[in-house]
Amino acid sequence: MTTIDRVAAVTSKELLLEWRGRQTATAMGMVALLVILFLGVVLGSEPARAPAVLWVAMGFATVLGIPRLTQAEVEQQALETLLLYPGSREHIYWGKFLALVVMLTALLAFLWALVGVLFNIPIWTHLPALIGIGVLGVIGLAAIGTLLAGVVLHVRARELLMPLLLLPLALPVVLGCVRLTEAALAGRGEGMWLVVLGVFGLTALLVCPILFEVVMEEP
Amino acid sequence: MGWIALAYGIVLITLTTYVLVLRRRLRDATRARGTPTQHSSVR
Amino acid sequence: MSNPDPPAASADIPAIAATALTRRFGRAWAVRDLTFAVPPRSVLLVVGPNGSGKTTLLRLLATALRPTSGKATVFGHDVVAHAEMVRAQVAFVSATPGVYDSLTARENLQFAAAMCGRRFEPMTLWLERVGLAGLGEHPVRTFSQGMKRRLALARAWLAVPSVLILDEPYNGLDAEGVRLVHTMVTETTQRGGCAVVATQEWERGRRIADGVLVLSGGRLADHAPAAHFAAHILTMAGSHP
Amino acid sequence: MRGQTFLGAIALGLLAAGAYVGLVASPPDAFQGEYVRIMYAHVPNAWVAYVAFAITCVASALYLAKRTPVYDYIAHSATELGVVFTGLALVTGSIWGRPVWGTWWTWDARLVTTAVLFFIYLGALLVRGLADDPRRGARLAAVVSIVGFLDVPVIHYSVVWFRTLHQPASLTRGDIKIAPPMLAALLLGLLAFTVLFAYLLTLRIRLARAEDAGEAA
Repeated sequence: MTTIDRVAAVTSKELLLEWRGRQTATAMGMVALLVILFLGVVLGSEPARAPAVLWVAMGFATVLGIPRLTQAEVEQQALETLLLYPGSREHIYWGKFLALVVMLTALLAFLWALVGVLFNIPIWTHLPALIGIGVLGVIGLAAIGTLLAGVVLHVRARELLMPLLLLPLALPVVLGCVRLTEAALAGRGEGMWLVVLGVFGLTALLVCPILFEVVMEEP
Repeated sequence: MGWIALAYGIVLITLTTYVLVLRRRLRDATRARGTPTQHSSVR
Repeated sequence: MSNPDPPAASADIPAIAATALTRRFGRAWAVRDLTFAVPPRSVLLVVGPNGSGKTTLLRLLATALRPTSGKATVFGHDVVAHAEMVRAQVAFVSATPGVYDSLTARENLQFAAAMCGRRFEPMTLWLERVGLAGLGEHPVRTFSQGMKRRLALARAWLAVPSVLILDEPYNGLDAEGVRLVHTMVTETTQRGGCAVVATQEWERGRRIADGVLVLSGGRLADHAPAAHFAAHILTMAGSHP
Repeated sequence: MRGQTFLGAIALGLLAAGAYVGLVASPPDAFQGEYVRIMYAHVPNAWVAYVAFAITCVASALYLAKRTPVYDYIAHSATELGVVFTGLALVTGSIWGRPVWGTWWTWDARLVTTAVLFFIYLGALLVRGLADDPRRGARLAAVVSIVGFLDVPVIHYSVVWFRTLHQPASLTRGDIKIAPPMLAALLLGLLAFTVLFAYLLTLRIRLARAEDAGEAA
């Protein structure tokens, strides 16, 4: 089935490119680390603050990581070749989406370890809930992020536009994850936010691939 | 009382300037169409 | 969905047909009212001074650009309406190789093969065919322009296209590289496909050209069999503004 | 041109009437006193901004589906107007908040959503301007506008639920019981701004059409 081959090919190429250079991963990790340390110092590090600090750091690191997702295509003029392969451009979206999901999951794991230590949060006792929330958050961010990575491909001042485009659009994900994480750590359920993130993630996964094809259309 | 004046003033000034700018740009654009166009770079 | 073989070389369906093909960038006409046809099993050489619209024409045929007006078809498929069908048959090597520098030569080819639905073929064969044997594990960053060009040619060749579109293929290539281009082109045409080659190097291009299309200022200056042009082509193409 | 100025004249008349009723003819509010009059300037701006963004979203979807330039002119004009009116809504909102609640900015869901909307559509305008090709810029702006508009309800409710944990929904805009004369002032303001918006939109669309024609002459 060439669809799976093509999506897998794009994902492995993206991750291979990232593994060789590792710039994006280190950049994202560094920004998140600094945001967490900074907020920890400024706001004080009692556990109640941890969810907000973590997800704000996640948001900013994602803003930094996304333009790099399409950087290789721009720098080496490989975009035209990529778009001229037969088959639908949606495969390219899903390929890059999965690569971003892998990168964001790794980043989230790193952040949880960091926050667990700095804010002494017993993450192990709540691990299943945190993983569930992480999945929702990462899918939401990656779905919108991959589309925006396509949008900024053809635009100047890419670094300026990414925060301006992503943060407002991804606000529900950050708010939802903060509340869900707080609820998980306090041991109580938070059904409503699950619905919000579920709806957000679902619509994003339905709408973004279609819009990605429009974005990637030749001029 | 000053706050009310401030609010209405800002709305009034902003909208009037916006309308004036639009009308001037419209005049320039319609007049510009008559002038010969320059040859921009070909890829 | 591997590449459909080129349709039986019945003479009636032209490999490539353009009717009043036009493309404008803002106010400038890059390509204007081009009408021509390329029969299967033939090579079309596109010549003309810089800025005459060669690259734009090639990108229009390869569906990398959308025409402002007019139509173009590849084996009967419209480049806009059936873009995906056209892309399944066309391999386009642009003037810039566009290979991923931090990946190795083999990884670049494997990615291209997977994207064309030909994942399981051995890449060593293709590396040897373009004279990059043994360099599979080297990152492309260390390659010279000529070697990157060969990799880009291998990437197009492994797709076994019905239509080969090459933009300035000879750039940075040595004599052996030129032979490689000509082997690729003749192999494609023998299979019933066709090739479009845009180049400034008339000496090299004319050896494989069946027809020649001369562009000047985005317009069709001339279109005739190669023999008709013989030696004086350079002066004529250069004379137009 | 005649229809245009006619619409402009009506808008002007209604605005004058609205201002008169809002400032003079309507009674002060029991709780806020005179400051309720700022509401007559704030609410219409926000209402028109949301109308503008609804138009942007529909026009953008139509443009992506049909690719006829007129939809892009509408989307572009509505986005620009939307940003102008959202800006005014935010400014008048904070000016209203200052005397009545003592703070320039309340984390009320409606204000926050309006601010987020401002940035999303500012982003759409910037993407259109910074794109490498005008036609592609129009497409990218359409994509951002559509995603932005689909996101607005989710953003609004997530902000409402996010804030309600700490602070009961603050009394702004429609919540307070409005005495009939005040309601009249508000509705007149809404009508006036809607007509003004129609006038500005047609003007801006003609400008977009003229500039595009000039560009491609």
